[in-house]
Amino acid sequence: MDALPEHMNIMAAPEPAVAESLGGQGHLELDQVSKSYGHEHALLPTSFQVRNGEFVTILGPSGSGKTTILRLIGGFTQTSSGRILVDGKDITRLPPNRRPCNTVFQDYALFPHKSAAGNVGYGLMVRKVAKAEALRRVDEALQLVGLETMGQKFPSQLSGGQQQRVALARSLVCQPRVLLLDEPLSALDADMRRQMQQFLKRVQREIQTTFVFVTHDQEEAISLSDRIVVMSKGKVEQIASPYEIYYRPETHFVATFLGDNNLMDGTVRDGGGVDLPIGPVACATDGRGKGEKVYAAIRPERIGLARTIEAGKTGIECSVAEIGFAGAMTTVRVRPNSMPDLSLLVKVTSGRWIEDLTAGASVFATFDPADISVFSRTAP
Amino acid sequence: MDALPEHMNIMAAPEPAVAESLGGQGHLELDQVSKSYGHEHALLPTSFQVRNGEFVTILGPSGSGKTTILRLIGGFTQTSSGRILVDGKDITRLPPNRRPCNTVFQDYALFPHKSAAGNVGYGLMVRKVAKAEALRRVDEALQLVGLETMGQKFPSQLSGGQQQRVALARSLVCQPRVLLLDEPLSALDADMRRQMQQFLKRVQREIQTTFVFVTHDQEEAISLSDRIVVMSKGKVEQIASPYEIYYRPETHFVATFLGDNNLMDGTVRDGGGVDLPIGPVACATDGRGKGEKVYAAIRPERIGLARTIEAGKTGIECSVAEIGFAGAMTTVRVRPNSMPDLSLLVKVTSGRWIEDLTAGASVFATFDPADISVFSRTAP
Amino acid sequence: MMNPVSRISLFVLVALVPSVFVLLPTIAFVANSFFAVENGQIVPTFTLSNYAAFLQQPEYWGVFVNTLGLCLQVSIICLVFGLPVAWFIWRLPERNRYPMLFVVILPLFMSYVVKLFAFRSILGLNGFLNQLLVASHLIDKPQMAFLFSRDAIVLTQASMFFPYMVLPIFLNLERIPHSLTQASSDLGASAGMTFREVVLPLTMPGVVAGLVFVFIMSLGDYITPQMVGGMMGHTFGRVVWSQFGVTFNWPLGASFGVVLVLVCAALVGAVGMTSRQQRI
Amino acid sequence: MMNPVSRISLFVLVALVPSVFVLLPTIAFVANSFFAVENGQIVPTFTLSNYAAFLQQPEYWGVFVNTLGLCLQVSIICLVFGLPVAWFIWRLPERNRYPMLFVVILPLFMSYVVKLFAFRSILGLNGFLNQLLVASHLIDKPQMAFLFSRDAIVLTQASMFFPYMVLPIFLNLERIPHSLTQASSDLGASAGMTFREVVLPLTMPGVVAGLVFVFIMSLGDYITPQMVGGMMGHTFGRVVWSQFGVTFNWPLGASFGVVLVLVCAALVGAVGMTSRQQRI
Repeated sequence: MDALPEHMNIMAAPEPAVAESLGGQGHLELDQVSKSYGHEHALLPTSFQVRNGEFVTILGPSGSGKTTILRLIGGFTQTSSGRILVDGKDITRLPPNRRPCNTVFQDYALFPHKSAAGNVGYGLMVRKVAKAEALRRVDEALQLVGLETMGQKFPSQLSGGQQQRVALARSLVCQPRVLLLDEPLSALDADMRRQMQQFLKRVQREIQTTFVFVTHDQEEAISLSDRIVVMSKGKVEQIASPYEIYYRPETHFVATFLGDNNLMDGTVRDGGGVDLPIGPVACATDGRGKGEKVYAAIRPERIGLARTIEAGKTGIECSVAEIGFAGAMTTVRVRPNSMPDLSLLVKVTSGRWIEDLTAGASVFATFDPADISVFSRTAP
Repeated sequence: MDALPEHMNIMAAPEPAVAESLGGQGHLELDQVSKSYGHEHALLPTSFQVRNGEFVTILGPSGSGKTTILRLIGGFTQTSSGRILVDGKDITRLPPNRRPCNTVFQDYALFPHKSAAGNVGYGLMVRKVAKAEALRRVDEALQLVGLETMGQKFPSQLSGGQQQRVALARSLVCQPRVLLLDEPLSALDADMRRQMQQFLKRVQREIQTTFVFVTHDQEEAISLSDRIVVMSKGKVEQIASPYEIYYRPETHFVATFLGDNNLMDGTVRDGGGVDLPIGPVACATDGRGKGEKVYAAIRPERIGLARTIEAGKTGIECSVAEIGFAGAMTTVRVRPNSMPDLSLLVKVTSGRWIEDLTAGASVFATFDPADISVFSRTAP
Repeated sequence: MMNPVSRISLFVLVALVPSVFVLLPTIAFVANSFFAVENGQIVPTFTLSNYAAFLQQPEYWGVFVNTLGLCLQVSIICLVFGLPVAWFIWRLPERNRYPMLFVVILPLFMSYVVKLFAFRSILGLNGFLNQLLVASHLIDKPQMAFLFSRDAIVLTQASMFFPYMVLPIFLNLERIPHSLTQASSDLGASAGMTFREVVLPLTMPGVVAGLVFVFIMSLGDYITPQMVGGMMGHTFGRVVWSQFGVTFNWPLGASFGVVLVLVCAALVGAVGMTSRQQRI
Repeated sequence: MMNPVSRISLFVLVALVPSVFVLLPTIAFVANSFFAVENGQIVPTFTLSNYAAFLQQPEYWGVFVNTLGLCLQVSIICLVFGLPVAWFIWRLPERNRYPMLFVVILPLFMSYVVKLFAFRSILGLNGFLNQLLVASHLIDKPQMAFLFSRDAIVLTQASMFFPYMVLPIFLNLERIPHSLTQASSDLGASAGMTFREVVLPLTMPGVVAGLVFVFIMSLGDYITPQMVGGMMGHTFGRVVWSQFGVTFNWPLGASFGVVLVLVCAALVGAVGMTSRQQRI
């Protein structure tokens, strides 16, 4: 049996023995850190903590300040205000070569005139680690990233994914308390990218080093992280687990930036629940007062479609406007018969009955009020 | 109500009146077309047809020959053998400027010294179209791509997505019989890319021009195309609808290249059905003879998980090895109790009961034998 | 990222070297142009008489304007031949492109004196040209006129500075993505149209750079006029030279030199301004 | 993409122009070096006697070797000062980088004669240096020795060719992504270590190009030795020159010129070979 597709073989788990000597679990704290260039604010005062061994992703579109945060932690840019602490020690004014963090750069930044082993051993050579120990640790690091036979190759002889792994090994061999990753997968094609995501996740789980990962790719953030920091325009929008970020957004930006969503304007009802265009819905309102203007969001996959409706359940009668096959899921756009100007996006696992659906067909859209998340319509 | 996320507004349908004067529905035929450089075969003899107004995607990893095909059709590379016909007319030896196709280049190839309108009007200027008519058609094309107010901007003043749309308008204004698109979305970030996919699909539906689209992105191919040509190593692996390519792969490459899949070695049984490691399964074998070595593939989302099993149904008792939240879907890796060395990948719409699942839990994996597709283990 | 001591010592080094190598000679030269000459001795007192001499004496003006014309002629000849050559090299298959470029810019690696005498051996009384023409009975006897004429200066300078035109244009062409010419062809343009509408406009910075290079080098050259120009070689470069080497009026020569440098700087500045306003 | 007629006419044009401008002078020159001189007249018969003269006469050899040493010295001085200057410019904030580079390479736009006389006005008997030293009572009376010495040649050539060293090194540095030096610092290296381990190895092509440029220009220069070298300025470039301008033995001068060109070509070739073997 060969249930794992062949191309996933690089995911083979590293030897546990190897993992122990690499990396460390640092605690990172940003305390009102900001950065401005003249009157332009690249980063508004921002505070958050990353726990020991946590995998935190900073997610945002370009220009949201996510890379600025990473460069401030790495020491390549000076803070305008605030403090950065690792394990309680203030590193705000230290130069990069004296910080207990290492960075995996977006372009890998491999030294083209050094072999893979030479690149990985660079941090040890600089620290004047004894040759025998350095050799052993370089070997260990190359083994961790599955390149034990590639040590003598030069970067130009390696594929994008291999270069990526050399860059990772080069940083980890320095045993950083915190590893910073600056969109490390953005230069890879879709297939290699998926492989490297799973590889990264596995490595992090093995060596338990604190990871701070920057990306603009929502799927990447969701599948890799313990927690996600969503950024927009130099400001933190929400910090939470992928599940909460996805299903319990707290701002309009978060609700629309991560994947598809259905968003409706609503007003909080007296005694709980929300008035929506499709009628009153008994969803949680987190103690919001009557009459407060809110957004109500429901994910397309949390809406069900049925040809007929079971007794005792309620559903909105709709007609199918558009059907799109998208691999594992099929997206269906439906319009409620009662308000044909509106459209709801629904995602259903591809299956036989949905494949028979055609545009114009009549269906019932059903949902559980508990799946509707509500957040304020005024910016916080 | 605001069911459409804000950032999808560019999908607004163009005026039908505009669409009529743009593009044409050409019929494209490749007849044993090949290309080799010395002894290296970039493309083995390949034949296929693209019907009038069809959206055909050529999908493959880099080096699979997909871009070679496009360059041969566009006339930027000379064929080594074979004929290319548009609407039955042999264009194999025509220079690019005399072919009834236009290309949207990967890097857009906008003229940096000309405005958006100047770029769009280039093909008309070259054809010495009267000024008034040229102006009207440029306006129409810009309107089609939603840039009617951007005509005076220069490419450097436009975003990636806008440049992309100018390139599209520039090609369409020449009314090509066939529009060739060479990975036009690969330079865009994930978000913009999703918008442009939907935009492209909508434009193609409006103007009904024949599209030949090259990409290495499986999701893009699946959601955009009427038919997909899957390429690997200069060879066509399969030509079929996205649904068939996804659920009825005919080669190992196709089965593993498009999204995740579960693949098993099997042997055809006497009287139909296949012997698999998990036991005999009564799936269709398309008249294959007894004892033939085959692969059996089943998509992760076609496997169901249940805590208990309904009477009369069969299921494989498994334990959960790993759970990963991935937004709309949750991936679960399970190991059959009877053969714990194997693992099956299962994808389930994120929902409450699956969220309570923990590693080590006991579940039943169920599937419909009709969802298993079988193909030969020897290369065709 | 660097300790203060090494930062300061580096700064001193870096401030010192350009001063010694670049600024000091320039200052000395400019200062000289404001000095006077009395009894054949340079007297370091401030005077504007050297510049006044340049402005007031028509013979200097005449030579100056004449020289500018000659430089312009050289530049244009270089452009007319250099642009197609650069374009042709650019269109070659990749593996032939740089070898061919190397052949064209090879003379850059040859000594000035070697090149000059190569031209004299072609144009001279017993040169190849005369021998060729006599042997083919096109002329009766060798002509002196090929050498020691204005045309000889133009021809020689154009040949010598030719690589300085080809190089910037070629490097500029190399920066034009091939997809642009392919797109032009794809949209229906012929090769000529593509050249006129796409290649040429995008090559303008290289063309301008080449023109400036050639013009400046032609303006500063005083050896070619002397070697192949004879009496006709009375260019401004030679006037400057004669102030130093013949009449030993250094301050006057220096003031002429400053004028030359200012013209060049104005040219470079003007070009820099216009190219910054362009979108390319 | 082009019709046959225009393709052929273009080819002719392109084949013709380099012939006239580049190949013809070169061929003429090389041919000359195989000719003989009889009674002060050049006789176009094939002879190797010019090359034999070079090989057999120790005085030519001595000057030749001496000149190579001088060129090497000039190249190394340029490197020692040029590398830190290029590095310093590269480390400047982006908005200051190109203005500073422009200041350093400004002398490239100045006429040769202007630069030479600037140096004479510094080093000469009444020059700035002497006046400065006398005024500060470091010496009693002006020294002639500053001018017309081997050191004067080296100093002047080093100053004049300095930009040719800075420019290729700087352009090479510009091609090093800043992420590489950041990565080095990130991995714990000090600024000095980063320079030694990352910047310097990656700049070698620029360093080599600069050395070759300066060496070749120094080798071909016959004017500087004449102007500031005096009797000591008996370099090989002047020997070549004197064959043309003084003794009028053109074939001998041409053969010397060919030797010069061959040395330069060998140098460029050798560098090209080694740099191709490198991975950078």
